Order: sequence, then structure tokens, then C-alpha cells
Amino acid sequence: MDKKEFKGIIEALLFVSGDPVSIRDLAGALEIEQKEVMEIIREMKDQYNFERRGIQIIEVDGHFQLATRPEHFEFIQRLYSPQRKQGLSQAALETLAIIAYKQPITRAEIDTIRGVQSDKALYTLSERKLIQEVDRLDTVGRPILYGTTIEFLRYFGFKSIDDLPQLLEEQITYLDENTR
Amino acid sequence: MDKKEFKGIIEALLFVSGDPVSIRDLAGALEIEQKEVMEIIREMKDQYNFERRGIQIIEVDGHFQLATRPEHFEFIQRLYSPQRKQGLSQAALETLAIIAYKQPITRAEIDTIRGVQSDKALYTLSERKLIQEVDRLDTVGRPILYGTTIEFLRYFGFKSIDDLPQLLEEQITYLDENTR
Amino acid sequence: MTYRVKLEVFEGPFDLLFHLIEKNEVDIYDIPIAEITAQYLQYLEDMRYFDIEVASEFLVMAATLIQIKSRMLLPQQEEDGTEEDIDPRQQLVERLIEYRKYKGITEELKKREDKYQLLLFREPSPVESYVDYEPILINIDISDLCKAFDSVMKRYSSLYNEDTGLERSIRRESITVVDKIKYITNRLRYEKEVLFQSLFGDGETRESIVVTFLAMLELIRLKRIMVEQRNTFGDIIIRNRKTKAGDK
Repeated sequence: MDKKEFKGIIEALLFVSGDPVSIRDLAGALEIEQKEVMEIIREMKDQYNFERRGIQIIEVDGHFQLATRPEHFEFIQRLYSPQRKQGLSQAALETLAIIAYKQPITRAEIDTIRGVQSDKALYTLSERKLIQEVDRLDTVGRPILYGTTIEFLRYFGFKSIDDLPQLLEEQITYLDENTR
Repeated sequence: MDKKEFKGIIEALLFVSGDPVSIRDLAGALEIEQKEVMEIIREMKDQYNFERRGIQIIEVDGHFQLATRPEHFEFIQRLYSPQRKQGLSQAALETLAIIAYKQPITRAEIDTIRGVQSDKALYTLSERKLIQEVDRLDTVGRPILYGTTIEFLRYFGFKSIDDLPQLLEEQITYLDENTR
Repeated sequence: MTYRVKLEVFEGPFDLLFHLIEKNEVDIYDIPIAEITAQYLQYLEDMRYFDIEVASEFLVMAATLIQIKSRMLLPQQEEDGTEEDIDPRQQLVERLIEYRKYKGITEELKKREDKYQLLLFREPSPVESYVDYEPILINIDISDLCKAFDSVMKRYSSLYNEDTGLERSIRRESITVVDKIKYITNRLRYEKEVLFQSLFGDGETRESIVVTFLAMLELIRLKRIMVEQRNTFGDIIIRNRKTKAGDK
């Protein structure tokens, strides 16, 4: 089978699934190595972008999914008027930023950084499955330790959790350099 | 907007829809003539075929839809195969056969025929949605009467519940005649 | 004079302080504490004016600011001989800087949220349209069902009828699974597709049917054949499994 054939099959698999498909499942269906799948998908991504296709391959935590492009939203809206979900509040975003960067983290620590109580924000974020209880601290009251979810990655378009600290750190360095 | 852009948008629209989209709707969303849409789609079809893509555009009665290709069917099945259900145990199969043939039937009756308790089998079959509670007997304890489900019919390719006992009877008579 | 200014809402005292620092364009490391404190307190006044409940955190911060201010006004004590004094603002500055980190990230997240909200996905295709190889699915079909029924009824009747037990003992071995596997693969060599039903000829014995079925299951397990039902109620068709990847 040539690479073109593999690309076609991967496209078909992602199309049928709708949901994210793990690289492991793709490799299993194609009966090739995961490494090879990765390489093919990387090429596909480039091709899709180069050809300005209507779909793109997004990657979240070792899973791949087909999605439309933001620039086509307007046209899709004309035809289907999909509802845009309400964005997160400033408080929720702030809380999420702290959790993303400092996870696992307790509510008390978040409150200290923010200078305000974060109960409501934590509730919203849990409801939207953007954060989860990852563990509990071994101290009095066994406080919950929060962390981000895969949904968080998808929601903000991060490939993996490793993308995150890097990006955040860059920003901080950048901010510091530009304000000192 | 160039043709490539239109192609991208059409792809996105068809991708999101899932259902067939009329040429009129496409023309409306793109704000171009239907004739032009037709021409673009014709080109897209050719491209998809030429590039042996994983998806194709199928046309039904002035409506367009994305679909996978038959030659990729096998791979799609492989993808789904890890989720394949386990086979039914002999106990479950027996219980199902009794219910299919003798429905509506109580658990006590099933137990009598099988000579053993059927709780677990009944649970499994309910879980798999092959049987359901169809009624309750009007006696002490109001025991549940079990019957088969639509899923059961679908699964075995029966058109209706009426076909079932007859067919089973025929088959069993047939089996019996040929073995006795 | 009513002044109808929409009061900006701040997430907390740090948010407000940070806003004041930016507004006054002052160095975060050298905050003019008297000025900022005055503005901070004014804001709390405005909140009261607009009947906005002032959260306790804002009041705690107000107290902190006033405390820092007074400490800065006090003459520096040098009794322990240390040259450089600890800036009373230091702790506050550190916390502000920590807070600012996440403020920056929050903006980035907001931007990303706006962008990725515009991505749309596709509903998964119904699995059934791809997997209606039901015999592969759970490896049972109608004849299995009959077999099961038959055997259970036999067992049941044997409890009450001795005859059936006798009958069973004189049954003879005839066709093996291997024979049937050969038969099926042989047919598939010449026919592209074989109807499942056609595997059972007239006058087939029950063993033969069961054995044929077992042979079919074995071939499915070995991935030698594919069983397909194109329509939900359609015929079951047996085909050689296509090995597109090329046979080794």
C-alpha cells in the first residue's frame, strides 16, 4: 500500500469517527507502526493547510480529529446557525490559567494567588469538564488537588499538556522583559 | 474569493452537515449561482477521486453529501472492532432462545426449563438490550414477563416479532426431523 | 449632578490594583503607595455609591495598603544595623507579579477560546452502518439460537423422559469442522460470494448444520472470510477476506 492510500484511509477513519481517534487505534486499523502514522498525519496536516481545505486535522493528547476551520465559521453559520457556547467568565479564565500552570493545586492556593475566593469559578470549570480532581493533599481536611482535563486541551487548541507550560513561560518572560 | 476558497467552504459545509445538503442551500451560503456551485462540486469530485481521498462527494437528487469509499470499509471496521461485543455465554444463549420462543415468560418458567437459575443470564441479556420487561403477571409478587426487543429482531434479521416463533419452530422441527 | 459612569468590575483586589498601576503608568517595582491607596479607596467609595457590595477581600487589601503607607511614612529603624531596609511594599509587589503572570495567560486563553469556538466537528457516523457483520460481532446467529433452544429443551425433557438419553448415545460422528472449512473455502474459490443459507443443503443433518456453522465461525476467527449483511434484513453473504495490503 502506498502512502496516498494510507492517507485516504486515515481520512476515512477520522471522518467516520467524528470523535477524536487515538494514534494507537489508527495504527491498529492500518496495521502499521504508530511512528509511521504520526509521520503520515503530519504530511496530511501540511497538505490540508497548503490546499486550504475545508477541514483540518487537530491533535489533542495523542488523538486526532477532523474539524472545520475558524475562517469558515461564518459560512457554516449562514447555513446552520450553530449556537456559539457562552465563553468563560474572566474569573473562570483566571482560575483556569492558574490551575493549568500550577497543577496540581488546591483551592486555597488558587485563592491566594487570585486574592479572591474561587468557589464559583471552580464549580463552573468542573461543570464544563475543563478541570478535574486529580488527587487529594495528604494534610488536614485532605483538600482536593485540581488539574486540567483533555477537554481543556481541546477547548483551547493545545496539542498536549506539554505545550502549555512552555507557552505560558514564554509569555511570562515576554511580559517581564517588556515591563521592567 | 477564489475557487479554492469556495471549495474549502463547500467541504466544510458538507462536513458539518452529515445529511445531504441541497445545491440551493450551498449557493445561498456562498452567495453565488447554483450553476457555479455545480461546476465547483464537479471539480471537487474529480479532485477527490484523482487524489484517492478518504472521502467522496455523493450526489442524490440535487443534494450533496460526504461519504467514505467502499474500498475503505474494511479498515473502518477494523477501527470499530476493538469495541466488538463479547459473545454470549451458553447460559445467555439458552435463556434468550427460551424467551424468544416462549415469550412472554417469567423468570420462574425459564428457570424451570433450564433447570438452573437464570438471573445472571437475564441481566446480561437486558444489558445488551436483547430482552426487556414486556408486562407483569397478575399473580402474587407480580412477576416480570420477559420478551425480546426490537434490537433482538434487528440483530437476527427478523422483520417482526411474529416471524420469530414461527421461524424458530420451523428450524427446530427441521433440526429435529433430520437428527432423530 | 448624577454621574452615570459604568463602574468597571474587577475580579478581586489584585485585579483592581493592577488596573490602577497600569492606568497611572507606574513601575510595579516602585509603586507610589500613597497615590495608589487613595485611588483604591476611592474606587471602594464608588462601589458603595453604586450599591455594589464590596467583597471582604477588597477591604482586607485596603487595610494592607494603608498599613504599607503608614510604614513607609515612619522613619526607618536601623537599630539592628542592617543597611538596606526591607521595602514594606515588597510582599505586595511579589503577589502582584505572581498575579500578573496569570493575567497574561488569561488573555491568551481568551483569544484561544474565541478562535477554537469557531471549530466545528462532525457527529460520529452510526457504528451500525459500518459494523453489521453481526456474526462477527457477537458470533451468534439464528442457528445458534435454535441449537441452544434445542439443547435446553432436550435437557429439560431428559429430566422427565429416559428415551432421549438413549437416543443420544447412538448418535454417530460424521462430518468434522475441518471438512466443512474445506467445503466453504472450496466454494469461495469459485464463487465470489456465497450465500450463508446456501451452505445448508436440503436434508442436512443437525450435526452438519452445527458443524458448518462452527466452520464458518472458525474462518471468521482466522480472518479468512468476511460475513456481510448489506441491509439490516438482507441475506448474509460470505466472502473471502480481501487482503488489500497484499498477501504477504
